[in-house]
Amino acid sequence: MTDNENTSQDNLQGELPFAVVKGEPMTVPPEDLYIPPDALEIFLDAFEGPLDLLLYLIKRQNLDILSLPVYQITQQYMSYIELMQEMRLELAAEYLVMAAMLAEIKSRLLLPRPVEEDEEDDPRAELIRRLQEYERFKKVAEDVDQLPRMNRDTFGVSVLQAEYDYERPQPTVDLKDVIAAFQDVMQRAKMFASHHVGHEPLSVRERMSRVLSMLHVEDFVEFSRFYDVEEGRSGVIVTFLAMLELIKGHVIELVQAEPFAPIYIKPAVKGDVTNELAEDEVNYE
Amino acid sequence: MKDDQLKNIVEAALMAADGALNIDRLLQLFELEEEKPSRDQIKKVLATLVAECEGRGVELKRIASGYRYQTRTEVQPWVARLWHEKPQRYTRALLETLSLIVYRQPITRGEIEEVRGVSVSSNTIKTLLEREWIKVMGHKEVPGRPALYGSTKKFLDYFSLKTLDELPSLAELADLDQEHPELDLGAPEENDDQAKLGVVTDSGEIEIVGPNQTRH
Amino acid sequence: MKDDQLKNIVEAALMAADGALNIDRLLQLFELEEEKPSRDQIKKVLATLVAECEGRGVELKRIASGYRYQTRTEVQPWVARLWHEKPQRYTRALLETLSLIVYRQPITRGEIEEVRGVSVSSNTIKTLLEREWIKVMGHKEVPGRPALYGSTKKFLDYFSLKTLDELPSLAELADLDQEHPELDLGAPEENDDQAKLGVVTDSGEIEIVGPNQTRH
Repeated sequence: MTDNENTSQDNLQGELPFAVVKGEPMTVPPEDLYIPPDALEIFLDAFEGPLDLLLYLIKRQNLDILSLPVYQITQQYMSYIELMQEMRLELAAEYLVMAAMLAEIKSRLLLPRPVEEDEEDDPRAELIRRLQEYERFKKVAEDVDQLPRMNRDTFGVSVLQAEYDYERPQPTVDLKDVIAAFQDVMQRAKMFASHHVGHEPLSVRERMSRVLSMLHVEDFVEFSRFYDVEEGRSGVIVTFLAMLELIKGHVIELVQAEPFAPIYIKPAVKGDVTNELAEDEVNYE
Repeated sequence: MKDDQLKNIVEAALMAADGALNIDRLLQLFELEEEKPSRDQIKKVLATLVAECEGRGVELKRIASGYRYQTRTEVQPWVARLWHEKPQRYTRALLETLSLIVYRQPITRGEIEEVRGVSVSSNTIKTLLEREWIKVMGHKEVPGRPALYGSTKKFLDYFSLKTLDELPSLAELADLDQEHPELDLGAPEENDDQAKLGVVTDSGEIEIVGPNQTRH
Repeated sequence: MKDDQLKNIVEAALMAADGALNIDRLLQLFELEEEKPSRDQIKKVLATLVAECEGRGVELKRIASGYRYQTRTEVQPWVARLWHEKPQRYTRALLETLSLIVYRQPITRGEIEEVRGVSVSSNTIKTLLEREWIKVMGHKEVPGRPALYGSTKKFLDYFSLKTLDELPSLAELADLDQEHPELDLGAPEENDDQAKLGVVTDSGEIEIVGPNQTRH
């Protein structure tokens, strides 16, 4: 890699914020080893791993990977590791392995070598190779991110058909497949043990939906209307349990104007949420 | 903004939109004051686009709710054959999402993602809503007021169920697993039919060829 | 069938279709023997339609699975305002993992971890599998039989690419031996990573060439 390429890459890196601290994009990484505790975690989050951190340390000194300055880099790297330990951050094993590798290289370079062993591999070579290899993919991943992407940079064209008298065939689904899918996802999530899903009868879930459906039609429904005495005791209990679940989940509310007045069920009060993203959208991002 | 650019934006928006767009909606695409066209400009552009469809397979039609591109009736017999073929199968992601909505209703998208460990695409939800197997039953009163999904009567009808109670419970599922090991679909990567290397041929089809040799 | 009519049918079908259509699929729209165009006729019509998009807001693009009308990237800022949902952003970990799978396929998770120096989370792989950008192409015959991952046609389609060849090129490895002869880097063929990328042969087929190497 030539020096020119090196400089232009550094410029590029300078323009992109590598972290956002309290809403402020940070384009320049902290210069010295002191990093405010709050920022450290974010700082480390900015790195994809020990190779990424090493690359950063090398680039910060405007050095070519090929002339890997093992002494300084090892020292810097160790300082970061120490700092992480001080902050009692959970150290990823990969960072420690890299520290050990750097220490080994350093010690081998320090030891005087007999002349006949001069032909032996430079201990830096393997590390340089890995750094180069990682850097290539780091770069190409950035390039791939820039490719025009469906639904981000370009959108599919969907022109309607002139007539609508056709019925579009829908895929058929076997109930067995739905059950199998559920079984599978639950097994994967290991929910059997931790969440006691098995103890929650399906009928309560269904009743929760039915209660909500009634509220969908009317916003304000009298408590007793949810109960059908003909269902017997167990049906009433199931409905009651469903209501309790919904109240617990802040989906519905009970309202009573005064003591002994009829109790009404209504959808829970809409809070002021205008400035917040929908929960599912946050997860989606 | 130049006329050409304005025309291209309006054309692309109308073609990409799911339904018709009216002039107000088109004006909303321009956020900066200085680039915002006048209604008359938009109307002029729409007239040009209508004229440009002359003699083509699609036309820009004005309907009650705005403007929309649609295929011309002349080409309909051929275009309709696009949908003659067999419907595709639903993805595993869709079936898992459906099953979670059925068994754990009412449930939010976030909760589904929590169990599945991956994000649920809007398309999956949309397909299920369109099929009317699920519906929005309400909203959870937490920040963002996410929609709560539940299953519908149509879902029960489709699978010939009278109530959800007829679905096997989790305990029964465990037994079912032992009795019918064929129901266990296993991890997706274990699927044998995927254990092949696909090769894209000239015609754009994927051909399955033998597994790639690897050197050790 | 007149050329104009054929062109209109193809245009309307491509615009009405949900995704891309290839030539075989387009040919299926013509049921009567006497009206069935030849492949060459279809190709000619497609070329005309591509040319007619010149300077417009949409383009007819050839991608891995066929031809697709899509909006031009130039109009993206305005067209994107049609939807409220923000496009999904992908993490660096996901993009780096995806790049390694695409450029070095077939590749195991262990091999990805070797290059990246950190473990690859199951979630990342799961997300990529679910998006159907990658798939399991086989298993490496080493202890544990780890899955070998490769990219799919859907991946190419999503990024509007026809073949893997159109991907941004991977930077060349600087030649350590030449610039630093004092670093004895061992066998030169270990540096030859270019052989990992799929290569398009004369016939237009993609072949994954070069066995997957592991370094120890």
